[in-house]
Amino acid sequence: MIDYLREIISGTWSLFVGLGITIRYFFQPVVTVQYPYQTLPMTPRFRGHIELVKDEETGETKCIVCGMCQKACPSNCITVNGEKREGVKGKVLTEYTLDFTKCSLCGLCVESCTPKAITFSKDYNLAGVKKEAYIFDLKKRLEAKN
Amino acid sequence: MYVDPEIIRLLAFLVGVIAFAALNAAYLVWLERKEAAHIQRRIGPKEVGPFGLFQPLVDGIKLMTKQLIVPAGVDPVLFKIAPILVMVPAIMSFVTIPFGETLVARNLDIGLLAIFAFASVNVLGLLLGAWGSRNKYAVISAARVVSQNVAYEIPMLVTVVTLVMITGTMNLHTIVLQQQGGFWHWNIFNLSASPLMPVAFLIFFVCMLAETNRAPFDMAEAESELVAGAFTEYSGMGFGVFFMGEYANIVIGASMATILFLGGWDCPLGLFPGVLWFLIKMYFLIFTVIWIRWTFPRTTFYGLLNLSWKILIPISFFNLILTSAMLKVF
Amino acid sequence: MNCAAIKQKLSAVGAEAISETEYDRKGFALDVQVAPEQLVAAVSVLDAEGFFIEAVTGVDWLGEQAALRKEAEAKVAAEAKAKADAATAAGEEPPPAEPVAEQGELPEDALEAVYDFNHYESLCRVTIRTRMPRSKPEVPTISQIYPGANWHERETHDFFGIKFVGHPYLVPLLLPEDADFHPLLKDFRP
Amino acid sequence: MSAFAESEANETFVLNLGPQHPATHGVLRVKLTMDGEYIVEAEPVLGYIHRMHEKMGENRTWAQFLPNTGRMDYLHALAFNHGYVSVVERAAGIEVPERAEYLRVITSELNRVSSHLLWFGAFILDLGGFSPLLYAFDDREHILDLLESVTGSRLTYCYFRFGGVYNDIDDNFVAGARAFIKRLRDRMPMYHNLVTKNIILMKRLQEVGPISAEMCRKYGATGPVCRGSGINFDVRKHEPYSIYPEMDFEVPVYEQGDSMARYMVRMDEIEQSLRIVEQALDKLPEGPVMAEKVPKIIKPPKGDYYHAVETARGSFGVRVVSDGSNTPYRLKLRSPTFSNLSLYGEACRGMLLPDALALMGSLDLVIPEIDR
Repeated sequence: MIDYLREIISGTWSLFVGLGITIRYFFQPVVTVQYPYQTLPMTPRFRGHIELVKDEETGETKCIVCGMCQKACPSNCITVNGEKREGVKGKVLTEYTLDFTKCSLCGLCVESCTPKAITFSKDYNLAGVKKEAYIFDLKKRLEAKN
Repeated sequence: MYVDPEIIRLLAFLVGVIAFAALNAAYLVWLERKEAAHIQRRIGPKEVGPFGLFQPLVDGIKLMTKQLIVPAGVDPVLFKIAPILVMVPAIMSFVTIPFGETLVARNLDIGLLAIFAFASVNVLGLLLGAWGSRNKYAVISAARVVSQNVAYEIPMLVTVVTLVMITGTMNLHTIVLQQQGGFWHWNIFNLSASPLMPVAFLIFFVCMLAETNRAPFDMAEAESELVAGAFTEYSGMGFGVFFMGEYANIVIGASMATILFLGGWDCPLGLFPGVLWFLIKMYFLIFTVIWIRWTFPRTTFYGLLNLSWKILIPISFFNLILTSAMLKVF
Repeated sequence: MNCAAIKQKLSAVGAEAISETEYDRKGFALDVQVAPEQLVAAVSVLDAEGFFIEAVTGVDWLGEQAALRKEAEAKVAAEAKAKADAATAAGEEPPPAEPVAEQGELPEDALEAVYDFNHYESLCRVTIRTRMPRSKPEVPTISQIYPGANWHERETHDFFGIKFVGHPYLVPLLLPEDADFHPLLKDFRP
Repeated sequence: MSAFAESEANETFVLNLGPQHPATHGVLRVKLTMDGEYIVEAEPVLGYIHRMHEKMGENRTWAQFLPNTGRMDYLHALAFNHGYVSVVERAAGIEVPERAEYLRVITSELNRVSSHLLWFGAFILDLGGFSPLLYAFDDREHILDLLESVTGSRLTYCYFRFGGVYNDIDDNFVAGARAFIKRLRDRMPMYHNLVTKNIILMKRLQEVGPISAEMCRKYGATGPVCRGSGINFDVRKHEPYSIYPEMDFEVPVYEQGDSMARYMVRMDEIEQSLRIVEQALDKLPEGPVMAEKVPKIIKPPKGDYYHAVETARGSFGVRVVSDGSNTPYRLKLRSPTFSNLSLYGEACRGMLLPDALALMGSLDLVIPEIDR
């Protein structure tokens, strides 16, 4: 009988304790970020989709068309093409396509790049209605930036 | 042409009551969302109007423009009648609730009985809707609703009987009048009648939660178990009416607790009684109901049966016996 | 309970080969090779010792026999070449090349079922392997000893087509209900 | 009358719980044969998000498989990373610098806390309590922010590499981790007051869904499920890997075997993980985070290798068979919840639906890891 009453009282008390906790939070300020109006800065290491890096001296890409990124990619979403040109040492980049629909943002390509010609963008507001919009021509993007 | 002013008064009250019930149902959804959000440290609805105040309006329009799907295989009559059976009794109950000294549509001598009779129809509506929609989850929900009904009605009515013994009347208006003059006159603190009155209030409140299918007793809906329970097959306004009925029932339950235990329109300090006090008390109770929902996990229906038969019923009977003994002695 | 005792008990039921492996190098302590017929007996020993089942899986050794033969042939050829070289170096006439022995048809490649067992108290992971011909991949089920093997065997059946004889419910688990292909076989082409 | 009183066999009905159901957390389907609300038989149906990771592994180089590991158990991705890099390091004989091992343990223990927090919220959500989920997410967000600042990602980290880790941590991370430990320690009593000691929760979990130690053994259950049944088995203690032998922590074990025991094991593990992180931060040595002599193309010698790690849900083992080439010959992923879920059919027989769902929640299912 005593156990019975004790359980009722302790049980009821536990319920009031719970209510006390939630009401305390009720009067505390909210912690959420109101996304479209407020945004958080991206951390420097954020792994967005990749983009080509501009060489500060020449203003051109640093890519030497070695194809290491293409080989490192587990999902085969990078296509790199280059050609030999007169008077230029090494190959010249003609195409750098990222099929972002297949990319899993693992970053193995960036790691494999010896000349550090690709980097992660901090772009995360990616939404669209067409698949084609996500086949990025990174070379054009770089040129558009210039 | 002579028209009885009583009829005009009744009609005005009817319109008022329906408007009150619908407005409450709509804005309690807003309150629920806002309160839940703040308990969880979010903001909640904020896009439509200031503080999201027009959100219920938009929701209502959305629900009304949606197609009313009547799935193949359901019992068409039961399926359609069920939401109405939940909503209409709730509105009917408002007729006899005294919001203020003079603010009552029809003061019945058996007001208490009428309200509890109407309140039980709610269960019938849920049962019919669940059964009629021929969905396995809904059928399980129907079984739960009935077992839940058995569980809470007894302690609730025993508590009310205790109260009727003290007051000696079933007229809600008279019950409130007896409690006038400050919070120490309220039934919840009427310790000379029975020292267990605060406990009786708790029992009544718990049973009210169960009656209105609110958490932690929302086994009929139990979205993490039964998807949406009785409402699984309902769409558009069919679901909307169920929803509004649920909130209307909460308003009834909170009003009843206010009238029976908290002195109705009486001011706690005995000054300036009025409808405002009634509303403050009622909305505070509704706030508590929502607060409870966003705090506790759900019980199981056998948990509710255990609670009812092992704890609530013995205590309420004990209270009944104690009260009658004290009435006899003093 | 120690690994040596288990080793003895397993060899008592007729395991074909048991080797203690270096744990740090391989990650398991006992590597047991049994014939399909002895499997149930060997697993019963582990059950009696309180092991729990970690996983059941398979390995397809398609092309193993060909590779082995190639290796052997290369070895023979290398030996012959070494001999010839030695002879030339010694100024002798190189001996005539021996005719390559007819080796007949390749023995059939095998499918291997691999069972991993582990013990809750002591560190002794036992790997039991059993081989069966690819054309008739059948091995008795152990789901009556370890009910947990039920799903693992179904999964292995999905992926390799190994039939666990006596299994109560050998229908696809992870693959679609009507799957009749076995994706982890090396000759599987989607 | 005859329509109602048929033979007994017809009184059961089949309820398809899932594949889209709020309580199955993903796409698990459980075919329940019910007698009223009692479960006569439960048969989990798997494979709705089966992706054949094992075959993918055979078609990729050893390094290319790395991103896949985080996509099996997305809640404790780093432990799966850890298991895979460890087995390849074992096979190829790659030494890992000490600092890298410390970073692995720090990040994967933080990840374990985040996984347990999410489980906590989702479990209470299964039981019908809403707010604890959001509180747990609030705390978890801090871990995700910390891990994002190191790994660059919030869910599928892919942070470990053969021979070390991808990035070094900075002082901000250390300070942030310490602040987080303090914060969570302050919050734990709140969780216990709000949830653990709540009478409703106790009634729902105590003596519900018992799993015996023998059943765990027969089904190969590991992790909190077996530790809630009185079996003291934790891979971190049992076959120590990385720097766990140097850490001072306890393995919480509860004897009851009911849902409450599993709940308590996980809640206690949060504190133990915080202890490990704290110690590792104290002892963190200087040095490189990547071994110097890691070949660009990894070709482990022939043979097969096994390595197990303790994830938030139990023992995750990887068996690789190498034929000496640059791709795995065979890659077996032994996921813990696959075994843990396999006992569900037996465990929930004769239970009521709400209790069976509480039991399912207490198993802490992550469907992609079961289906792989």
